[in-house]
Amino acid sequence: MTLTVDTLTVWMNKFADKIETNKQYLSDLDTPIGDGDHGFNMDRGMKAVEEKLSTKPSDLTNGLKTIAMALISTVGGASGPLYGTAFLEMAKKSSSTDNIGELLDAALAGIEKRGGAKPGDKTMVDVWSALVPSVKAGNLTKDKIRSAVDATKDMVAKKGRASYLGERSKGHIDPGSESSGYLFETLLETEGLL
Amino acid sequence: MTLTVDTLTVWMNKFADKIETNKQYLSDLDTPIGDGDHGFNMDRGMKAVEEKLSTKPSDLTNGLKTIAMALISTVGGASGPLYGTAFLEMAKKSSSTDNIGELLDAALAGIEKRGGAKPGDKTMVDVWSALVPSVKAGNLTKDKIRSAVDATKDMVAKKGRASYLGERSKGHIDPGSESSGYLFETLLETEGLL
Amino acid sequence: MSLGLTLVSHVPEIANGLPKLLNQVAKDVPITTAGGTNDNDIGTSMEKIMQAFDNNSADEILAFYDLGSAKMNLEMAMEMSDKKVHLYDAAFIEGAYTAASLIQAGVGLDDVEKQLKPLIVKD
Amino acid sequence: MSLGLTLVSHVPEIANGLPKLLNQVAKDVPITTAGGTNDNDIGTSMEKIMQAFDNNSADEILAFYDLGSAKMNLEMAMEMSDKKVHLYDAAFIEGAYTAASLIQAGVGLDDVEKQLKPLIVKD
Ligand SMILES: Nc1ncnc2c1ncn2[C@@H]1O[C@H](COP(=O)(O)OP(=O)(O)O)[C@@H](O)[C@H]1O
Ligand SMILES: Nc1ncnc2c1ncn2[C@@H]1O[C@H](COP(=O)(O)OP(=O)(O)O)[C@@H](O)[C@H]1O
Ligand SMILES: [Mg+2]
Ligand SMILES: [Mg+2]
Ligand SMILES: [Mg+2]
Ligand SMILES: [Mg+2]
Repeated sequence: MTLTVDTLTVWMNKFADKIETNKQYLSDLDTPIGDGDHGFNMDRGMKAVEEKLSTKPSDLTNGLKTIAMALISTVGGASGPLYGTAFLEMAKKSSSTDNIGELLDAALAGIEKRGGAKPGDKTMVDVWSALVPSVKAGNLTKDKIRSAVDATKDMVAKKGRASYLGERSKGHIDPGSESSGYLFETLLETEGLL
Repeated sequence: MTLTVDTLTVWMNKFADKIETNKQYLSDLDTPIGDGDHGFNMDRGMKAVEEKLSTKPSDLTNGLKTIAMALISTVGGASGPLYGTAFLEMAKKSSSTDNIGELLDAALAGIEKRGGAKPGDKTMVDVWSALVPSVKAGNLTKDKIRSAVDATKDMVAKKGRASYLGERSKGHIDPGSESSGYLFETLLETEGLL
Repeated sequence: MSLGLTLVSHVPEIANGLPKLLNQVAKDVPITTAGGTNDNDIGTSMEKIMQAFDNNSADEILAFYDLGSAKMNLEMAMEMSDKKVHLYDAAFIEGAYTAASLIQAGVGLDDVEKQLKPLIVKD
Repeated sequence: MSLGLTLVSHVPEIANGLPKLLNQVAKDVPITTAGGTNDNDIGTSMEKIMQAFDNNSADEILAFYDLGSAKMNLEMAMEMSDKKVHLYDAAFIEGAYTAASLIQAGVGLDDVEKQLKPLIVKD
């Protein structure tokens, strides 16, 4: 349950790969209920993160801060400040703990503060708020991740671009929730982390 | 009390001259409570009107319509559709009457419909609604014109750009009221019309 | 019955720029614009608005504007045009974005108007 | 204490065009803008917003934005900047026009905020 510079780097590289593989799919999810760029945004952001992490950060706090700044500068869409704030809050929290559960708690609080979304609003908050407790309880699984992402499908969006569609936002998975699902999947796949 | 192609032309040329002489003053009136262009707008418009009327219109209706279209096309600011509608409504009305009072009644109704302003809203409607009855009663004077224009000074604007200033619009003469004052002054100065 | 947008701004750059934001979420919605005076100064032009109505391939047009004098030119253009045009006193960018998103999603005029209600901020 | 505006739009053209409308009625009000992403694509940039705060010569800044993600970048920039910035969820163009007119007329922050109230249309 300890995040180190090394596990952070492995995690981020896996996340970047998954984003790259699925960037078209993420953007397709963003097409009916958004502007069709979420995968391209995240891919641009995670390529910048990979590039930054190719020089080993001096410590965990700097690693997390570097990721945050890269995402904030390069993503472009709403997901930039949201993921960026998540990693920035983890960076702040990392001065007092390296426990992944506690770090993710801080990240989720940051996302909620930044975007003002609550669970049920059909945003990435739905996935984070469902899965952070599982990480802390030590029982995160692929199935739980899939259900958390899929649960956004029938929600009516209250935040972000999809909220302009009101009822019409129903029936589509939220793209930021899908990419957040990838973040938790790659967390699960990072050996020696959970 | 009869408007003809000839008196209309004399009237418009006098109005154009007065606007040209006072264009800087009108724009200065428009500076504290607007965007400082009313005199330049009206001057551009009335130059186009003069130019059009240099070819004698076939009849009163066509003359009025020509003036309307020239103002609509060239003024640029709010006063374009307002004066334009005034002359367009006079053109329509001129198929059944050439009485200046009745024509001005139609013009005023057009301005009110176009801009949605009522007397007291600190717009040209204040001057028109005060003076059209005097024209009809045959007792229009320079003094009445001056008072109608000056009465806008202490009003709070409810329409147009000045309305964004709320209470701060007080203490300034409305520029469109001043130019409307010129229209009535030159009407008075047009021999054989009233 | 197809729906389209006409956007009227005092500033040519705003009229040209706003469709870039809307096309991202509404690539199939016909959007035409009228920005600036006939001389491309700050202001609006009835002729440009008529042209924007004519150039719009939709059967019915939803029209949005920035400031009051644009509304007057819009209403004159509506009176002179054969097109069916609906004019909204909605927040300009926010209203146009909302309408574009909903039309793209296949929402009908009545429901679009319902969602524009809270965005009505001028008259 | 002087007041200025910072305008944040997803579209560079809108960010560049809006000051032309406002300068006409508020030629003494400092107005700075941030439009588009760092690559000048459609989107917003925290860095550009910080720059717009820095470039603004006023003591206090009133900030306006078009869509929600611009607000997030604005709030991040506010947290990282030393400038005193007030953020309004007002109709973008209408709110900025109202604020610019009032500041030019010497109206203070409290009264400007009162007049912005009816223009608050998003969150
Ligand atoms: N206010 C918000 N709070 C939480 N998440 C949000 C919010 N707004 C948007 N999102 C998330 O961001 C995702 C969209 O990201 P992206 O497409 O990159 O940004 P944009 O909508 O600016 O194009 C959404 O699917 C949603 O999960
Ligand atoms: N809604 C309205 N109804 C009547 N008159 C109006 C209205 N809006 C503006 N005006 C008149 O127009 C004048 C301003 O004209 P002008 O400066 O040429 O236009 P703009 O305000 O677009 O720059 C105002 O002084 C006022 O008399
Ligand atoms: Mg998107
Ligand atoms: Mg986007
Ligand atoms: Mg003016
Ligand atoms: Mg003007």
